[in-house]
Amino acid sequence: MDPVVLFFLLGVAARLAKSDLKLPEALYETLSIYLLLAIGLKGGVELASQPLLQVAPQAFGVIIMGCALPLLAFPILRRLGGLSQANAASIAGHYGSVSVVTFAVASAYLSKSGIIFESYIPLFVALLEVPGIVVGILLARMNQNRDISWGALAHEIFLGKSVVLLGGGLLIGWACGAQGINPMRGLFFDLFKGVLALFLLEMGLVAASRIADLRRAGTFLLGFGIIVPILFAMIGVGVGRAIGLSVGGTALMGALAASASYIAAPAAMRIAIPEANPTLSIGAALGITFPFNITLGIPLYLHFATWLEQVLPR
Amino acid sequence: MDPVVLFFLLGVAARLAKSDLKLPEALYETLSIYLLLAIGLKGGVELASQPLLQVAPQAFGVIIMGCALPLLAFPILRRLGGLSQANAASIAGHYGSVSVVTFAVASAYLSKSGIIFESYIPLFVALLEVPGIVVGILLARMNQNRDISWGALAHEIFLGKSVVLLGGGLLIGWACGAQGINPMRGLFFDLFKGVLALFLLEMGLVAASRIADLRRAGTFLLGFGIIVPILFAMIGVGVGRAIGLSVGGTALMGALAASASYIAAPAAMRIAIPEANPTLSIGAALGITFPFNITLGIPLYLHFATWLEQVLPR
Amino acid sequence: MDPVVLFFLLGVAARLAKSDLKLPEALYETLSIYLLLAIGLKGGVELASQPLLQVAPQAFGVIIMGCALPLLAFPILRRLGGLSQANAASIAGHYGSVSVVTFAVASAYLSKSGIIFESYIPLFVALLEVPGIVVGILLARMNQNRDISWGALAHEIFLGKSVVLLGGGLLIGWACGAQGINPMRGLFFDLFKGVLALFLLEMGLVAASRIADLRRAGTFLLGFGIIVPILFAMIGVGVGRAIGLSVGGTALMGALAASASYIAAPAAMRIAIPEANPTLSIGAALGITFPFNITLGIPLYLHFATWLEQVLPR
Amino acid sequence: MQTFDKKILVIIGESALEKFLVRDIKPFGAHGYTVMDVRGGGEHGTREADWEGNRSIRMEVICTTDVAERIAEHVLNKYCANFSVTMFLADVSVLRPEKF
Amino acid sequence: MQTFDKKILVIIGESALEKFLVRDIKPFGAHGYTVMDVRGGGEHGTREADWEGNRSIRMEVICTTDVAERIAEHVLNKYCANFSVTMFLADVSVLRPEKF
Amino acid sequence: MQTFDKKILVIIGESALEKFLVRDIKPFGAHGYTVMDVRGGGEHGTREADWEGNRSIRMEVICTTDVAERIAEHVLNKYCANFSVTMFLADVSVLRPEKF
Ligand SMILES: Nc1ncnc2c1ncn2[C@@H]1O[C@H](COP(=O)(O)O)[C@@H](O)[C@H]1O
Ligand SMILES: Nc1ncnc2c1ncn2[C@@H]1O[C@H](COP(=O)(O)O)[C@@H](O)[C@H]1O
Ligand SMILES: Nc1ncnc2c1ncn2[C@@H]1O[C@H](COP(=O)(O)O)[C@@H](O)[C@H]1O
Ligand code: NA
Ligand code: NA
Ligand code: NA
Repeated sequence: MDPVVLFFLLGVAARLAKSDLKLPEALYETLSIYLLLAIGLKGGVELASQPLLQVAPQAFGVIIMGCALPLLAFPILRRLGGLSQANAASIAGHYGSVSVVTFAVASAYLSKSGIIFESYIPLFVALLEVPGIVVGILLARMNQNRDISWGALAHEIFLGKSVVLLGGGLLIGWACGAQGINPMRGLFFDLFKGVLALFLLEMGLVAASRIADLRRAGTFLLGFGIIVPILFAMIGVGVGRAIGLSVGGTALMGALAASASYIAAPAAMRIAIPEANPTLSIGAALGITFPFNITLGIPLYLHFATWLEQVLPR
Repeated sequence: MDPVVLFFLLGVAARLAKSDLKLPEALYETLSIYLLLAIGLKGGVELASQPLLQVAPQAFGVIIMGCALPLLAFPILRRLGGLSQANAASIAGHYGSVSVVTFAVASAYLSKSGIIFESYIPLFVALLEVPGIVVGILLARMNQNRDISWGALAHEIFLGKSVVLLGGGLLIGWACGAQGINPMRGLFFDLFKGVLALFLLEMGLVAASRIADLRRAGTFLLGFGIIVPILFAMIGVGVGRAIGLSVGGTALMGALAASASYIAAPAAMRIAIPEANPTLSIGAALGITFPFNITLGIPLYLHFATWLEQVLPR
Repeated sequence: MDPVVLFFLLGVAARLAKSDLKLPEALYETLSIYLLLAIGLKGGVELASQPLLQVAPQAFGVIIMGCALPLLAFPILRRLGGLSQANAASIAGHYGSVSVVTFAVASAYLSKSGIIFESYIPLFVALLEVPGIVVGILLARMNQNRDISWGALAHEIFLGKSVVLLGGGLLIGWACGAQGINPMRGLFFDLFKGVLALFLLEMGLVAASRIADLRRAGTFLLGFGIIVPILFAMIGVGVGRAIGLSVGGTALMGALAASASYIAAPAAMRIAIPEANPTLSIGAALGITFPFNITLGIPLYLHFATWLEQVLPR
Repeated sequence: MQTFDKKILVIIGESALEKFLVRDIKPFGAHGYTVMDVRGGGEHGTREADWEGNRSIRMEVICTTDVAERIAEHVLNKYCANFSVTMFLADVSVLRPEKF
Repeated sequence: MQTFDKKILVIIGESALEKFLVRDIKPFGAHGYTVMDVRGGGEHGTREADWEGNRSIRMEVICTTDVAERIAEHVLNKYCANFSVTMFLADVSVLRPEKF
Repeated sequence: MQTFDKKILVIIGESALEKFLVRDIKPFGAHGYTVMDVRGGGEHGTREADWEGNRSIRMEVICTTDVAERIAEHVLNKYCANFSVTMFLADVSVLRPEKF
């Protein structure tokens, strides 16, 4: 298992054992700012050496997927889960969007396994953050005569911390290219894996408490938080293959589809769908899906990708 | 444009777009502590390999300049700006002192342009922080029978964060030399450029709000914040040349003269000249001069230096 | 003198001079989390390449020492110091446990002096944290009919920040081995020395204020805080030699025995022996012993080790 | 020393509300506000500030009884249904009545 | 607007007490609490929060007079002998009495 | 439970004032103080604590009415002309009157 995952488990164990271990708020904040910027920069640098015209159609396919996923999750949550429209829509939005850290762990896993992938995929991460959230909000507003102040919402969604940092990093990386960013490698690239480990330690502490919250919230979401990501991963793998990504890239698309946002979506949903109970969406996304993905999910999604490659060679 | 400047612009853009992006206070604090220490260490290490007797006269010239600049700024602020004695004196003090980060951006710009400079110049940065502030305070107290408690003031000025860290770093670097500091390169040297970028992101957020403050404060300072730095840069370039610095060093002297302090001076002035309105001094220093210097100013000051070299070869 | 120690002295000087310099709480917290994890990881990685069966008996000897030291300190504090049972027991516990940063400075000193040592000694650091504290608590409860809630205490002691991070780091490092940890070297190994320096700067600020506290608390502890560490160092050196460590390892055992805990012990003692006055234990541990050890103590303890090697060759 | 009676309204709630509260109070006649970061627990469970969604703030507004009550009512109606919010009012006295 | 009288109990003390206070207050009938990190000084010297052992917290509990007094007495007896603690009570009025 | 009436003086202002306030209050007879970092807005604009010059603190001092008023007057005269400061007083009751 990748060492970074062990840091996550250390955090979970410490929390479940009621350890006093607590990372300062400012550190959590700093680590997530760093990860968003670093991933953006890395992707931007790679993008700079890509013919945009080749990436554009892929990006388009990715966005389509981002819009479709919540539409699939919503009925499941509504019918099977019997959740209110607001809660179903909010959770659908979380799962329609993506988790940047899950992506980071997945890339680390692939690199460790010596599997190459399209290095500009962080672009897709940035593109996948927003559509799921927007669709989730629309689902919440569906057949309600209350109208939406799209201005305020767009602000919440596009100017949230994660979009600004990931997008900003992408732009700067793309504008400066590998050589321009080079003097910053020391901070943004060489430390990446270690910072990821530290952040996962914190995430372990956080996730462990979220599970506790969720237990009170009933068992449906426990199943949802594991089964739906697997289904979404299959879709993601299919899309990845359809847009012509390598096996590695296809696996990453699976991980992205399977992941649920815990930075951009919660912030936006709290404002856009206040009547939704955040304990449910966060409990599922952080308490169930995130741990499942970084431990068992990612290897599984790689299997999907390799399997697809075998049954359906190019 | 140097990538670090793009981080600054990202911060400005995020703030103007009213993004929620906000770096934790503790991170801002940490980054500035790091930058002050790292610049000090670097300068100290270089100083260790210099004959002090050769540097001493240069240092003397530099201090003279630090005392002269506020004396030039004061009448401009008083006469043309029609500012109160306290405000004029305080602003003069800010512009008499220097901005460590402007210096860092300038050195980065020179290195990027492949222009060498005297690597012990951080010593001059440390030396330039204090005199401008002291003269500014004297200007405020001029023809007032109220006497000054120099003890308390000296404490404020010499024991402030920036003087202690920059000076302390210089001493430690000088005492240990390159070899002694070597095991710390990883933190203090290899990460420098990246930390600078992160700090500039934060500075962008801060500067953008300062401009808003300043707009309320009238238009004179907008002009002052751009024209005076250019004039000061010419003086700085002249002094740099006079004390026999290389073209690169001369350009750095220009940037230092043009820069306005936003750490040491604001803290000291708030205590020493409380009747001065900090919105004005900070608005000009952070909102106008800092952005101007790191974007357009520094390249311009390098032109001054190269031009002087041509018209007046050694 | 090692540069990191100069950072400590800079902090002390800044504080004694009443400088405004203040590191953010979150930074202090972050640096100590980093150091505990990094030391643990480093030790774990080394441990992974050791035959555990050879280390086990050494570990056993180390634990015995950890239990013995407070039993020696207690009567000195009680008889000579005339301290209350609670205070004597608490202080004995602090000195029975160890200071992770003192260990880090000692290893840095040895590396700088080109003296090799058993690289898995961080294991002993982790093992030495707890026994001293437990014995200290028992000494406080001795001949008191009030019974101890060991459950709660065990929780305080074993789930405190430092044990969890140091132990967790050891486990992860041991589980992943050098190769697994390699991608994290950038953060956890390459930055170590610099982070240690930054932390010592903060420790200097803290220690300087502790001395002030202590001065009010009488002079006995001033002597205790220097003489007892020297005595303990001799014991530590003896134990180190007895369990067959190299000269370097023996010197480190001396430094560990001489060091007093200022993270694990204060937290545990405050809960377990609330009637003890923390000003005394912390004043001695942080205000006297820590500064003495990292400046004069460590070189002295190395002398002990080399001397022992000469008079008693293997 | 002459002092003047005012009210202090304290609003404790999710950090997400901060910018909205800052925006909302002015129109009711509040001249200022003070915010601090807090953690806590109540009917909606514990909010330990261990990640973004879990942070809380405490805002205090010194103003006239009338303004305080109108803000309180506004917050009650607009936010308390969907957000974790605790409010209370208390009597305070100030030296510069025109300031509040 | 109808308001209801309650008490606020404020406990300022060493951070080490936080988890014990959170645990202790519930049985006395407190429905919630708010905690913030503070620094300060008093009889036991200054606590500047410059390292672990030196941090302080400020907890406020809004509750009935009876609950407030019983918690205060408990804290006084259990912690004030050995820990740096400051407590005070004040009158507050709330809109939702059932909440406290 | 017997309680004793005291005053609490709350001073909200620029962080630069902290060390001066800590120094100034003792001579007036304050036995202690508590400080926390805050942000806020008022006549002098918003202070968002986004950099050094923009930080604010909130100090509370529990003491006798007399001491509170004398400190308040001192702060008003010495600092309010040039610094962003907000002050208010409130009634509190304590268990250990000798402490304040
Ligand atoms: N009785 C109380 N006393 C003090 N603070 C409270 C109380 N109840 C709730 N709070 C605070 O208000 C926040 C939201 O409360 P609630 O909506 O009851 O969960 C909690 O996280 C606490 O910070
Ligand atoms: N008179 C006071 N006013 C406000 N806060 C106080 C007062 N006295 C003590 N405190 C706070 O309570 C903590 C413990 O007080 P003490 O036990 O007196 O040292 C101090 O560190 C302060 O934060
Ligand atoms: N009406 C108010 N209620 C609460 N806090 C206030 C109020 N007015 C001002 N403040 C606080 O006091 C600081 C200085 O106030 P001012 O001098 O009015 O700008 C502000 O930054 C706020 O933190
Ligand atoms: Na997804
Ligand atoms: Na200047
Ligand atoms: Na020891």
